[in-house]
Amino acid sequence: MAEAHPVGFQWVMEAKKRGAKVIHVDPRFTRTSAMAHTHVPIRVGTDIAFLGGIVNYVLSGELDFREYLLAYTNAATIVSEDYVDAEEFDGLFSGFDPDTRTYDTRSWQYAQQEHTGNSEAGTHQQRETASSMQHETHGAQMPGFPPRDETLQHPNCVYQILKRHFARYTPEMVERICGVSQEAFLEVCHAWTENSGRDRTTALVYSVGWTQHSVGVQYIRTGAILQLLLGNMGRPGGGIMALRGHASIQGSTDIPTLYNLLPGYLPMPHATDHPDLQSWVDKVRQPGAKGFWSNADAFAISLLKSYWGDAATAENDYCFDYIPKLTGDHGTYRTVLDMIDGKVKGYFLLGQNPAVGSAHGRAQRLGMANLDWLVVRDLFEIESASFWKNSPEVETGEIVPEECATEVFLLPAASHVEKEGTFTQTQRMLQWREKALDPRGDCRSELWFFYHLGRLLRERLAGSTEERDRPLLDLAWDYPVHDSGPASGEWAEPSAEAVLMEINGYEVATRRPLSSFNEMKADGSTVGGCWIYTGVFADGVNQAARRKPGSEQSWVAPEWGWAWPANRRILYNRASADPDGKPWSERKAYVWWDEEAGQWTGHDVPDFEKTKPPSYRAPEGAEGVKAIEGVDPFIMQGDGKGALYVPQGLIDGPLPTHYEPVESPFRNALYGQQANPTRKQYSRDDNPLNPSPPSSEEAVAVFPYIFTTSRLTEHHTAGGMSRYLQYLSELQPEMFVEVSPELAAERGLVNGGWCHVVTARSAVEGRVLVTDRLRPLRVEGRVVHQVWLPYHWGTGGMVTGDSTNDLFGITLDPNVLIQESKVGTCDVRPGRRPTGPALREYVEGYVERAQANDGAPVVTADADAVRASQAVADRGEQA
Amino acid sequence: MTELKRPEQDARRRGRGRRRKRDGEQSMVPEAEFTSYYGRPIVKPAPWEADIPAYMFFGGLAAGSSMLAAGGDLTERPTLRRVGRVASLLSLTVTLVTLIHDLGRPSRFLNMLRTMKLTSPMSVGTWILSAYGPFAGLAAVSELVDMLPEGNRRGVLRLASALGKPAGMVAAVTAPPVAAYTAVLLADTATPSWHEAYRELPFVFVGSAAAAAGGLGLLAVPPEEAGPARRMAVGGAVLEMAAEQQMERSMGITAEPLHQGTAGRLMRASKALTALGAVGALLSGRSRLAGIVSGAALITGSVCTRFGIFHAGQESAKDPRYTVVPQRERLDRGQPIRYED
Amino acid sequence: MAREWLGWPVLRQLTGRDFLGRGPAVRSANTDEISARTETADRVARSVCPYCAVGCGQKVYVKGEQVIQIEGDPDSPISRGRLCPKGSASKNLVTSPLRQTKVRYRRAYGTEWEDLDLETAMNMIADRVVSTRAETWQDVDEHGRRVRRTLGIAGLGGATLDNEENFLIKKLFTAMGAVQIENQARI
Amino acid sequence: MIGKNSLFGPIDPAVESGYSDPPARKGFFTDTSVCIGCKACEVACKEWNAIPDDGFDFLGMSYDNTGALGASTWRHVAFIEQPAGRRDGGSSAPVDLGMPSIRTSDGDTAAEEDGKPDFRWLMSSDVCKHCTHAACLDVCPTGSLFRTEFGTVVVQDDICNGCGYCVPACPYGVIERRKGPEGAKNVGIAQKCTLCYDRLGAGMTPACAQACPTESIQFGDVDELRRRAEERLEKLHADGVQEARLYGHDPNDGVGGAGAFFLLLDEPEVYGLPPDPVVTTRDLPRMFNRATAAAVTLFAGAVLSFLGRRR
Repeated sequence: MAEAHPVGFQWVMEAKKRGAKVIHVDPRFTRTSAMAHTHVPIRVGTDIAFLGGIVNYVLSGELDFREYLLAYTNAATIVSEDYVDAEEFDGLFSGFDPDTRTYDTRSWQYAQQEHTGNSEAGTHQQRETASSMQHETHGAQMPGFPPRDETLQHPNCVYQILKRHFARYTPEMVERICGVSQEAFLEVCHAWTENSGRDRTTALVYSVGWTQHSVGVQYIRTGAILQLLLGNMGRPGGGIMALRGHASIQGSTDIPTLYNLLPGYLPMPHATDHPDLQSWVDKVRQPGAKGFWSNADAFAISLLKSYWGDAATAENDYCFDYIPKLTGDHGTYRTVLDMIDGKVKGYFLLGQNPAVGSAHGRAQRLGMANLDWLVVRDLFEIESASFWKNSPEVETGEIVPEECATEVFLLPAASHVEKEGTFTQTQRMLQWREKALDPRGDCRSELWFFYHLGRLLRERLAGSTEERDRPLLDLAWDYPVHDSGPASGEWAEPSAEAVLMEINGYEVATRRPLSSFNEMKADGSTVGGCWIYTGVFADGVNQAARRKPGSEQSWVAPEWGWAWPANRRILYNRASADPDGKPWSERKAYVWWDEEAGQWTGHDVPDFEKTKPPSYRAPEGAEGVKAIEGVDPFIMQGDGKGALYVPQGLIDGPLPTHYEPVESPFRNALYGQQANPTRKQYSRDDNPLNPSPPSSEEAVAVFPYIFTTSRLTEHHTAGGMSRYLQYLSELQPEMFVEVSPELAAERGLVNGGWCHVVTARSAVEGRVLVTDRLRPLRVEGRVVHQVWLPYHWGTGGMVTGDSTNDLFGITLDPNVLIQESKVGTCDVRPGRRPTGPALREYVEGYVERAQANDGAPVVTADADAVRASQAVADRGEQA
Repeated sequence: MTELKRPEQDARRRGRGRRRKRDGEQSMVPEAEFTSYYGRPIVKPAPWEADIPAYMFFGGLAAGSSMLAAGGDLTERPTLRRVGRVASLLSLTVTLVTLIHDLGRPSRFLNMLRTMKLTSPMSVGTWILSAYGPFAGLAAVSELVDMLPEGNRRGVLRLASALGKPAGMVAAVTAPPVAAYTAVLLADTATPSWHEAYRELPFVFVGSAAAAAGGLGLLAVPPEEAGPARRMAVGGAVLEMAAEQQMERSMGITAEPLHQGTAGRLMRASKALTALGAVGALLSGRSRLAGIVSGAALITGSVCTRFGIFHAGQESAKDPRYTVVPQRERLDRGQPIRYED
Repeated sequence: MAREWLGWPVLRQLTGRDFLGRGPAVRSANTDEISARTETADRVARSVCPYCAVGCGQKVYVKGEQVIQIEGDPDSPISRGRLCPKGSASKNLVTSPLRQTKVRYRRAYGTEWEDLDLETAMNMIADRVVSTRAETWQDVDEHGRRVRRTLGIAGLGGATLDNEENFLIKKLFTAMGAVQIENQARI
Repeated sequence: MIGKNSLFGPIDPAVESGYSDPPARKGFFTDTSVCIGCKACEVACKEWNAIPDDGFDFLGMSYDNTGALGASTWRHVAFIEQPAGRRDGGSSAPVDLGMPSIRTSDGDTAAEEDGKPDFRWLMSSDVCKHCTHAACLDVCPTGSLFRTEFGTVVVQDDICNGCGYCVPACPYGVIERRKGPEGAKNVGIAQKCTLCYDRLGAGMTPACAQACPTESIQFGDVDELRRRAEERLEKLHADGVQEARLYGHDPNDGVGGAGAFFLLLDEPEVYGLPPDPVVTTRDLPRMFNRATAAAVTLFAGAVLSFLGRRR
């Protein structure tokens, strides 16, 4: 956190000053570790084993926050009798289909609700469309009142399942898998549990390297289980904090430029599942479920109205048919492979530099070299714009400028001070930026670019009678423009505030801005581009532009910017009060029920219906918002409870299970199943994987070391905003590789000298930094070396160097299709790498020795276990 | 490929400093343990190059020459007077050139006269030079005027000629500070081997100045007029060598750089040449050749002294050892430098 | 001339309280005029740091239509006026001479960049979108499902784009029938 | 005119320099125990003062690639890695797992007999000390370096002629003459931290302190900062951080106390700071005395040379 979010880290230092204990779990000793009381080095890719160990510590010692657990989580909920845990099936849950490598999830459901699960075909489709991402606001949508056993004794209640599932995650096992001493591990256990309960809360903070694993979602799930067990969710000083790495990356998922989502986490319709508006909306709001998703029709129709305005009517399903439909995986990595295969013709890069920033840089660049046209919009001439004349592949001869047909348009972009608009920061807070001055020369905002591109497209198609052009021609695209700006007349800059107003939503008839998503209607009378952002323009005021000094308001600072939803700063904060609505303790009072006033009140906007008392119980047959009871804080979940066990929405299992990284020198100590069996894998010759057990020892030994990557404080991701600046470049001027003194001795590496790191994809070189901040770990009884690399360099900028992301292949988490780019195996050699065509020969030599192209099996669990797991699904079919 | 310092080896370079016993010379103090930041210097060496030691040499030469000239004038040694005056003017010119050339902004040379700072040896020296220079110059000019045919000495030239003697006297009186202040210039720094030499360095420098000027007299003046030059040379050489010996004893560890590398070679050359020159001067008698050789040796010896001390200081600044060890030792003795009322 | 003479620091040393010439006596006229450049800024914009997602407040000072300073906004309850090295380098980012300010065009098989007028570039891009879209349009997929889309046009956006920009991008891509729009958020 | 403590000892430097009724002395207290090594101070300083880059050199010194304070680095963050490392014997056998307060799997606790972490990564943002007795200022022959009304020491770029004398005079190696291509900003002129003299005049905080995320760099009245430093030291000592110590805060020390002082976690030289710095001009009177004696000796010697028999 001190490395990548130094200013956020001031609050950790503040807490430390007040006596908080700071624990840092990280493979290497970073600037954060330097400030922590305890640094726990861990083998990369073993976090589930580590956190699972703590879960086991809590459960076996009955250290959970029982009152919270019973009232607010699904601990008491009873799961289907058909469910079989990964403990039984060698690392597979019940219902596994080895052909599609997906699960039939019907056995995972709550008792008597098996029908709400997916067949394996459904789960396969879910994986292709990364549908778990909808759960950013969603939660599972299942019938609201599953059977419960409040004594937690039922063998199939979630609590007992959890207990059994994590029983083998003992301190000894943690030590064996993670390389963390039992003593260190127990220190973390003690600290976490002792600092949780009525009077105290513990915060779990992760940076999004956690997501870049083939089991990334389950990492976070394990954290969530722990925080729910200890009663740390929805409470001040608690929670799980994702420290995201880009100014508006939260905003980029809320109002997504993602293939599988529409604004507000509405799913992009799928050709099979969502042939019409009704089926689409019903899929979002499971009939019978509790919670606010029951209003999904209003959210969806308001969005369609914001897209197609007057053309969207009840008669034409509000132009639902205009939305293109998904049929599978259309994610960025699939798309890049399709580029290599010649299926994609045109590509827009908008402030993004995949040539350096995405996994498997070579594939990225070869893909771009096979386009018809490429539009790059950036502040600088980044590597993704100049790949055709200056890239590793030009050196190796794989890209020859005279033979590369890609037309490239490099359009200069406006910087953050040269345009107005909102960023959504990592706590879901929107902050408006005032424009300071006009951009220079041809620099323009994306708003300008897309507004005018849309205008030009509509002009060109104006007379078209093609049915396919209707969505463009009917598009609501008449935004007001500024009088002044970088250009005027027909090329003027559109008003970002007008767009924000459309995002907020308004009444069609009066154009009155909506104040809350509760005002949205499903009858076409309201427009609203992103329902969760409704309220940002409440009362016609740009609430994101509020800047009441922090020193002049409460510590929650509700009048600075605006946080979705409804300016709530802590989600699910109903849980900060006990079931009766009283604060758990004075010290941790946040939101509570005021009996006299008959409403919820507190420091924050209550994340609960304001006047629904704690004593409210749903009438028989209630659904939707009415079904949320006074003790259901998790109002977006179908049962109103925090999910320790997740029956729906996850591809790889209802509970987190330790799998080894896809590239690992170690056999999974817990199960026969080596790595995530449901991971998204693209097995092609241009995407070879380093071998892992159970492949032959000789093959695995070709890449004996583990490497991981992360950021440096002094640079920003792919370097497009840092390598071009003198003041940042001088602080970290060269690509380097951190190695332990032991590895340096083993491989003959010299501090300040050169070395190179090799995988089946490429070899990258850097200067050697020998440091005790990396130490060999003892795992499974043998010593393993980990090396660390920053990934900021490329061929452009004031300081240049090899790109670390060239080392990674493409393997994705099945839930959200994010790549595993935080862990891999490698070889490390002294000296510089070969150059020119010799580089490819060199890497191919490694591929051959490691038999990396031979497609090692993904399903490595015991064959009987695989059959037994599949049999559960078959039983379900027959039933 | 150079091996850069390994953090854990060098962040705390606790351990024995590098052995520096080249050419069989023993360090004067035992090697001390010390810690540094990757072996990097703490204080910065002066951004000066050959200009400054050259300046110090020529300043000393000018000062000594002016005194020889004045003495020659008073004792009717015209060649000695002439050589002294001309040499002082030439030296003075070189000092000015070196001084200006050494500046980062030569065009702002005159800012030197903007203030009169008693705390700044350079400012004080500038004013001393300002006092000395015109008179030394005038004396030399009068000498040149005197070389003109009688008929051409008119007006201002005649005045210059007439002022030669008094100007030469003033120059001789203001000359010693010119020779001495450069020692303070070096000593008034945090450069270990300069600062620690502050007690004796002025004597080394005036000795060196006398030796050089005397040497020049031996070299350029016929033996019959060179007696005072010889005595000045020998006296200067003896003073320089004695003061230098004493200086090294009082400098502690910071004397080491005087024995190492370029500085060591220069200082050894300086000692040899100065001793040789002094002995030669004593024995030269009426031999012109012996006078020339001895004089040249003394002049070269003086040059070596200036450059040697200059380099020793620069080297002492570049090695943290000479900054850390003396300070650490006084701390460890419980005797940090503290103000006591 | 007289005034210059009277301003001679040596005189001031001798006549004032600064005999050693350390303070007032040696100040230059320029020094007496020094003030913070932000004092004379034409305007200050309240902004937000463009690097990580902490969302630190920034104040952007503009003078003569140039950014003359960017620094932390002490009013922000998030950052309290502080910035990390990247945030502190924001002025370097926006005023860098390396910034691209002109459209560059590389034609197919070209070996060098060429210049292009912005409007021309916009029109060329629009033409390419129209034709690629027409060429790659699918009303139904290979299984006969209605998809009405193109898989010939893709996009990848950084996560430093504004919400408003993302909204227009997604809206236009959706209307174009292009589904392969992605973001750093998946990387 | 010349006070008793003009060259050494506690004084109020602004008053001593001839300001009547100056504002309170301003300075920095840099608490390295909370420095996270982010280098925001280095960048904020450069942005505000428009300092050129200091070269793009990988130094292999942990995360320090700017090396030291200099003409184009007015804030410098030092990084010191202190492992217990391979203790006696220096074997390269598999070493302990943990870094701070972590034991090895084998239960080897030798690394931390005193219960202290066996590995530290120290970071410290260094800066000009703005000495009470500033050698750079005192040796400056042009009056370019001067004492401001805030008690700080600043170079006047329009006066400095680049004589370079201040460079070796500084006991901390702070000030430096800027090298660089002819015509670049302030090339040939001595450069160092001004404690943002221009910002102070406008009532603003110096750029580095303004940016510092963790309040490692604190700006304020020197008296107040000294008090805060003492409090912080007591707190750390109470928390068992016995190695904490203040550096440069004592008005009786060799430079009369620094306007910018530090809380360190190890000996000063570990951070590249001199352990017991002294302003060189403390000895100046003695130096001039010796020089006078030498000059008299020279004069006397010259006179003597002309006495005696003529030959």
